[in-house]
Amino acid sequence: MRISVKLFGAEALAAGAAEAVIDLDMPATCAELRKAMRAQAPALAASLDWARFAVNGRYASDDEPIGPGDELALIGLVSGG
Amino acid sequence: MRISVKLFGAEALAAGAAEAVIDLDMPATCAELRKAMRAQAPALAASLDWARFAVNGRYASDDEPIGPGDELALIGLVSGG
Amino acid sequence: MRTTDAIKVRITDGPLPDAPARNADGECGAWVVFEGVVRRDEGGRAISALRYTAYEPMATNQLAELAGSILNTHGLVRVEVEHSRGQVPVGACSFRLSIGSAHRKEALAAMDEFIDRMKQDVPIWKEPVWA
Amino acid sequence: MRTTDAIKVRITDGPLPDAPARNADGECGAWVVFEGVVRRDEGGRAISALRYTAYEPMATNQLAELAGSILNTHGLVRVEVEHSRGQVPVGACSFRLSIGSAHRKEALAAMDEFIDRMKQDVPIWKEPVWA
Repeated sequence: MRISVKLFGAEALAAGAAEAVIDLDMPATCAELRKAMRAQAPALAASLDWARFAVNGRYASDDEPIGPGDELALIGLVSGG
Repeated sequence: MRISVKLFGAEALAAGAAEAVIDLDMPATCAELRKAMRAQAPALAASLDWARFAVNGRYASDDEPIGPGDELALIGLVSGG
Repeated sequence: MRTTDAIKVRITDGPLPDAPARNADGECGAWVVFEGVVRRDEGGRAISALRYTAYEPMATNQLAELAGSILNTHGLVRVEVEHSRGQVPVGACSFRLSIGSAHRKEALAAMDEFIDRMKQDVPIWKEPVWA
Repeated sequence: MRTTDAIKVRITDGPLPDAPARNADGECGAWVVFEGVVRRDEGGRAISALRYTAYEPMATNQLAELAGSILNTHGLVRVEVEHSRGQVPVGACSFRLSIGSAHRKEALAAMDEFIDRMKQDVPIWKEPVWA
């Protein structure tokens, strides 16, 4: 299915968009999302080596499951303050 | 001659006065003043082991000369802030 | 805004207003306040403002979680956080962290740790608006 | 009051007024402000106020000298010091140190050093007014 991953800061700039639209079979894990994004969003390759995912507004480890309806975001370097 | 040494905080409490009046031949040094105060102001004995003198509003070492007209103060533990 | 007796977190549109009046009940002997102010250049190039983006509600939740963690670890009395989103001009305040504590040392250590962890974990981003 | 562009020192009768408006020229990226507030007890016993005595002009001169030393050592942009004399009730502010700097780390280190040295060297004393 098609899912949307929110992008911010340098990742939004690199992708030229505030979200990445990715094809991924659900349910899946964050690790599978990361792999699918590497293949489908090459502009984000550098960030995908280390950036964290947030699932429903909380940081998620790579083995965390994701399903339809989850809000997904790729969080690279933040710069608040 | 009679000189006056300003007192504050614990030293003023110990002496029961805002100044100590001391007989001392001028010119003298802070070390001589300390010695004279030990003899003439026994209530201040504990502080005189370590408290600093200020001469004309600046901390003075024990070899610093003092003369008539200098403003003298004995500065013990301060407690600002 | 997320509030308990001890913790306040607020993300505000545009520059932060002046520091709010603080509780004067005499419980805190020390208040340490950090204010981040927009500087007039970024990497040597003049800017007119910074523009902040926050991923909400995650940003507020992360700030509140961090405030709670710092409050407990350092034994503080109050932790109040304010952060801007949107545009903040040069010279204006975009971030304020106010820590109330019985004594000074723990407040200073807590402030340093809070800001380090915020800059790692709180999903807020800034971009320059060139002059 | 002793003032240069970078340093301000002021001893005020009674509680300090709210923090003065600060220069917003965008030179300082970080302001760190410490406020000492009168707590409602002293050694477990309730007080209604603290009464401060300053040996002047030595106190102001020492504060200014300390501010200059800290400014230079830590490479700061502004150091502003306010201290009360006379009576300051519980919950009111008796001491404010405001440090403006390009970045945060040096401002926090400077604040800690300033207060340690002030508590050693500046001829100001406090005594409790029991409740």
